[in-house]
Amino acid sequence: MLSQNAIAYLIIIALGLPLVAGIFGLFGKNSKAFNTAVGIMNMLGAALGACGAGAFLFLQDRGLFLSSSAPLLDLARFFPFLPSHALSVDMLSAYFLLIVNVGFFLVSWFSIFYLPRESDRYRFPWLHIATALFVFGMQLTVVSGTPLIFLFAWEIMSFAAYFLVIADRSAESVKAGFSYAIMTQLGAACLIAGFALVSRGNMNALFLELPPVAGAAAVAGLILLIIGFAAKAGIFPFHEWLPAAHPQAPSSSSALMSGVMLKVALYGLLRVFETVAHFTLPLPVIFGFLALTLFTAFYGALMAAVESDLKRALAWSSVENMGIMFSMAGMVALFFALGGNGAAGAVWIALLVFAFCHMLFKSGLFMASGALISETHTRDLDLMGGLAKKWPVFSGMFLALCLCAAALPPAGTFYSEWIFMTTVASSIGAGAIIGLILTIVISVFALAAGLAAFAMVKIFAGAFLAKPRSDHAAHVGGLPLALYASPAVAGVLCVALGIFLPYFLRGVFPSAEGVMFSGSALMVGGTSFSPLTVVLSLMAAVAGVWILRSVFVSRRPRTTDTWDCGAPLTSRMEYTATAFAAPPRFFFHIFTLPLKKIISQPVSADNRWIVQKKLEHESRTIAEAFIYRPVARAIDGIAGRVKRLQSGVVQFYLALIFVALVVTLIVAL
Amino acid sequence: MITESPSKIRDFNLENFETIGGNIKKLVDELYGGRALRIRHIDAGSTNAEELELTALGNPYYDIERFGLSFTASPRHADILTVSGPVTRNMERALKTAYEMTPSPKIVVAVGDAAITGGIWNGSYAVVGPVEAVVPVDAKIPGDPPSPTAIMKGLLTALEASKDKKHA
Amino acid sequence: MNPQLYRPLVDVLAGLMLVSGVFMLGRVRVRSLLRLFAAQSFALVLIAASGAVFEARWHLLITAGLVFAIKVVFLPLFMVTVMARGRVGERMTSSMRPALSMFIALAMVILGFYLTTSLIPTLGDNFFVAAVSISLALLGLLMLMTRKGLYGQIVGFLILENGIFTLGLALTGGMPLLVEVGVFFDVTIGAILMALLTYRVHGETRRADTENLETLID
Amino acid sequence: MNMLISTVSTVLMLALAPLFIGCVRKFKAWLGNRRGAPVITPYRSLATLLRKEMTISEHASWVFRAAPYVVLSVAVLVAIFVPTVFASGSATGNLFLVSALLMVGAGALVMGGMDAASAFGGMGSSREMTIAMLTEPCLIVVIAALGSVTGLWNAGGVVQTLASAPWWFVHPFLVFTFAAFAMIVLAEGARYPVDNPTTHLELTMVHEAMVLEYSGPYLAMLEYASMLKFAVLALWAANLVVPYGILGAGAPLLSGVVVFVAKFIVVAFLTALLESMVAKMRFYRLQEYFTTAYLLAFFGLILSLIF
Repeated sequence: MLSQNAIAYLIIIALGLPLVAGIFGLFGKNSKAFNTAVGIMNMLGAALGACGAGAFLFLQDRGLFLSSSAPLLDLARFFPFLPSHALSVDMLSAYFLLIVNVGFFLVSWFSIFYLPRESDRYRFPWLHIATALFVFGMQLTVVSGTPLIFLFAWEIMSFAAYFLVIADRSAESVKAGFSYAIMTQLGAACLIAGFALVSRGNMNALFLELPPVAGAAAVAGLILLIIGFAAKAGIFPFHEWLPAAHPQAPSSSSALMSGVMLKVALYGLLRVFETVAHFTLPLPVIFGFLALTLFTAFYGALMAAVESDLKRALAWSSVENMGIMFSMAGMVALFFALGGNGAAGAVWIALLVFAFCHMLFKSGLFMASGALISETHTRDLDLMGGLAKKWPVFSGMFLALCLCAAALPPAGTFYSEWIFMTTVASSIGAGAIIGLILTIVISVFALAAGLAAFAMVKIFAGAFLAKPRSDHAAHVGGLPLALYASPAVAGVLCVALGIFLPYFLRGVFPSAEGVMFSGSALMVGGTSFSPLTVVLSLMAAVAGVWILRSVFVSRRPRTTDTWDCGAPLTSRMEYTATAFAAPPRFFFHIFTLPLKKIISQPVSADNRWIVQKKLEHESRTIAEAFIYRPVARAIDGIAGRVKRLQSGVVQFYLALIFVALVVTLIVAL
Repeated sequence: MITESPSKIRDFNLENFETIGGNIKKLVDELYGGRALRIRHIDAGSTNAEELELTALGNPYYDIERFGLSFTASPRHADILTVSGPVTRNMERALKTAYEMTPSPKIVVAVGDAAITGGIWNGSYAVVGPVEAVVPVDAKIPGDPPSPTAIMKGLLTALEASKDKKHA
Repeated sequence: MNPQLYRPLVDVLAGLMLVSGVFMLGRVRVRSLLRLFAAQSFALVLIAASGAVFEARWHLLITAGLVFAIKVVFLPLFMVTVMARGRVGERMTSSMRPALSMFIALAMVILGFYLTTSLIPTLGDNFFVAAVSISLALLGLLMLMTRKGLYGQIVGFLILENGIFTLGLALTGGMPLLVEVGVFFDVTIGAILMALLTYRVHGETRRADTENLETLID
Repeated sequence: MNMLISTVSTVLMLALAPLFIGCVRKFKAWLGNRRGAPVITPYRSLATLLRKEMTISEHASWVFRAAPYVVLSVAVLVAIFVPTVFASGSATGNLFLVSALLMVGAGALVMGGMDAASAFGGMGSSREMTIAMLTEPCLIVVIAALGSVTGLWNAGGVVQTLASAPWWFVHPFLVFTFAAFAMIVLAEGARYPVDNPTTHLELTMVHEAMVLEYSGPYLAMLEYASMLKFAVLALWAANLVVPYGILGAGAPLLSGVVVFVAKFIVVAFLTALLESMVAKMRFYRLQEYFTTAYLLAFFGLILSLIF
């Protein structure tokens, strides 16, 4: 049995090793050998951290909520103003530490093989040091025990992420980085203010020892904290930066940002909900929170379904997933408010399982799309296609990851959503009004799930199926297995997590209320079923069909053209991803706001009937059209008025100072 | 205005039609041990007169579905290809690919005089010639256009021919 | 008759009225809208009749008969006739797509129920019927607001009236007969006048659309 | 004993699915004043297809070849999980799982349809996926209503519970839920008014467009899967509306069989009647169809909760 000290050492090494690797990487220029060395060091650190966190989860404390925390390192020895528990681990932070480290392990593995293919776009020393700081910040955030350390680590993480976004220094990246920086600083400001209000100014207090949330100021602080985390997680209406910034980073860093950093934002929220607020949130706050997060889930899925840029579509899908996870957190709070502790526990577990799966499949998808893009040289799904024939293994892996993202069986995400849906649906009978709310929750959830399945099918079909839609896609080379071994492992893990979920949960949360396990079966809300049986029966059915077919038919198929009605098919006649998504774009046009413009220009001067027509298609987002623009206009207008104060007369300025002084004195005294 | 009493219209002899249909059914049962055959029609440049007659096969009056025959939308689903019209140059490739992608065993039936001989268009620069010139034909149904009963008779002949082939 | 049946029966009928009300918001053809309206009014007839049978308030039978004659038979037929005479198009114009207006109708229903919850102590058993009638009134108002065509507006007005009438039935066990007859008379005359007006407006402007009336100001 | 009956009834359902479609076609022919194909024609077409050669597009990848297996397996699993002849109260057949399986089947078929690079296939795929996406929330709300009214989350148990009490007295508002469910069944089964199963016009196709490129045994698998899915879902709907007399809910064997046969015929006739009466909806009007289904399901749930 590992002792607590050993676990602490493992985690501290995992904190430090990436920093060492990053500094080491500074001296290597764009050398492949250095990159490999840095990658191996990172993998080692991540593996140690994962071991430490995993050992803590499986061996130490067994409570579902508010488990006691174990100190990691006595920072007070070096910084006397800090409390001795400033760095500590409990169940929640160990779980997210595991997520961070597993994600980092997979990404480091991938970047050993991926980055050399992109060596003409990125400067490696820059990437290495930014990644090191980024990961250090994330790990520190997760193990911090006080608001002060938390904010410090949070800023390191945010700051480093900015440099990852602008890593290729293109104009688009700089623009995306700018909007990221603004939103993240706004969020951080909310966090600082929120923690100050909640902790009554004592930022050095341990999370566990913060005063209970009571009074208007504390509730306001809580709301500010929620806004801060929502801004980082891309919850509507603070989501606009996410689909712009995540895709701009190198794919390995996108995988870290979408797969791992968003989990840190989630961790912050859960930490505040669990440890600071003890889930006692006012009902109106919960309802508002649920409304926004559910809308985020729906809207993110919708935009993922209509977006044709591969990485942006994945980023939108992250917005959806964060909406789902945040709304699960809201449901935990709602169930506690209603007194349904068992239901709250079940949703909590669903949330944690979803978070783990999301790290796996989203980082896997980003890494796989990185490999894909490095061959096809485009992010546009409309210019891909035909790759399933060229890369059968890779496409199978991508399909498995898409299956996980679409929350279909046998992926772990399906069982997470299954626990959630069953719990919520079992609680519908609690009363008319609550039933109404829960029904809305569950149906929006289902709509988001349907849209997510649509989005994933579209992404896979656009990228891999039919004929190649561009020359690049038609002439792709082979993909080495080493390049996509890491996302493949992520996919396998995500599916395995689903199949063996009862065993996993029994190891981590043996005493969970709301979810029970017997053998290979999960039991929620009085109903049980076994993921293993589902997979086995699915496999048995496929095998049975296969055998029957082989018995009946043995002739080999004959290959011919595709049926084209006589006019030879070109790739221009196929359905592209954009065309595929036309129905949802139309059905939900009040959310997608498509702008279709047909510009016709006369070609010849003497005949105005001969025209060249051009179709322009553009999507605005509702947040931009209805929130950001009006706010910007309002600020602009106010600024215009304020400008009049700048009259240039010194006496006027002095008068202003005088007035300010008098007002301050009146207020202060 | 109807100038001829309905009973004198040539193809109004339903008993005859039913016998033929019944024979087809019997023959198919005998030949293939109980099959439902699907027909894919290809208009290779006809005047649409044949198409009208073929469409009539599906109406409540003739109703070929009761003999286990049906029309289908893709040559990949088809057992019988019916081709009408002199094969125009534009449709030559279409006819060939359709023939190619129809899974065997398959029967090709040329429907109408134009499909059999090229009709009055034979020799035109826009026409390749009769269907035979492009794909192998198993049966020919003369008439411009052939009546539904004649078409059914032609199908029967085609099936009998393939029966003979099988026995030979 | 089993008196225990009364309450579930009335509730089910009220539920049917509510659902038909929501679906009316999604109709685009006048005839199918009127069919739904007739069905809704028929449910109202049944509510009144069951009140008469179960609770032995026989004057409600007269009310039921009146509702049947006027709302189920006469008004729909009358409007269809006027429409056919005036050759007004079947399709009504609305400022919203059918699917969207059905969802907004759903929101109205939720609002109606929410508003009624504050009255639970006074309503008791009647809660559901009261909530349905308030929701129906809201739906009628919504229809009046969103429909541009006059037929849609007439039906909106009638839905509103159905809601209020249901409320009266549920809460007071039916108003005095005289009042009811008077109300019916008013409603009937109102609807007839509006339908005739539509006919005239259409004759003048070739469209059964209130938008054109805006230009009549000066 | 129950295990045996359950197995036998599943096999029976697998065997009878083409007959069901044959009956629907026959009734439809009668209603259209035709004599129509014999009811065993679907078996014959399947047999014909199984014995035929297979031609495959040169652009198709492994996805095209894998799709029929997944689609058929999913249909078979749904047939096992869903109570048609026999209602088993065991833990299999979780309702949410059935809904997810239907989505898996739709996804697999959609990918197979896209893969041959035909414009028709892409069109059908896009439409089918949209339908699957819009069906999902309606189905989930229907499931929530059934589950929260009976307190059970497996398909067989729900039917058993409904059979043990006169539901139209206990939960009269489930009528809306059932109406919504019927609309979902029509959409999932690719029938009127969502899809036209007998169309020859590519532009109006949904399901047919996706299978245009399949031939021979693969086509047989897909057609059988589609028949099976519709037959199973339709009979499930019948068992929800009239749960009485189903095997496994206390009914004797003989009466159970009689009731099943009656349901089989009545549902087939009702489907044919509906298809003869309504027109197919324009694809872009389907949002109204699904909004209606959703609202019906929603009202069914909420109103059943109030009582």
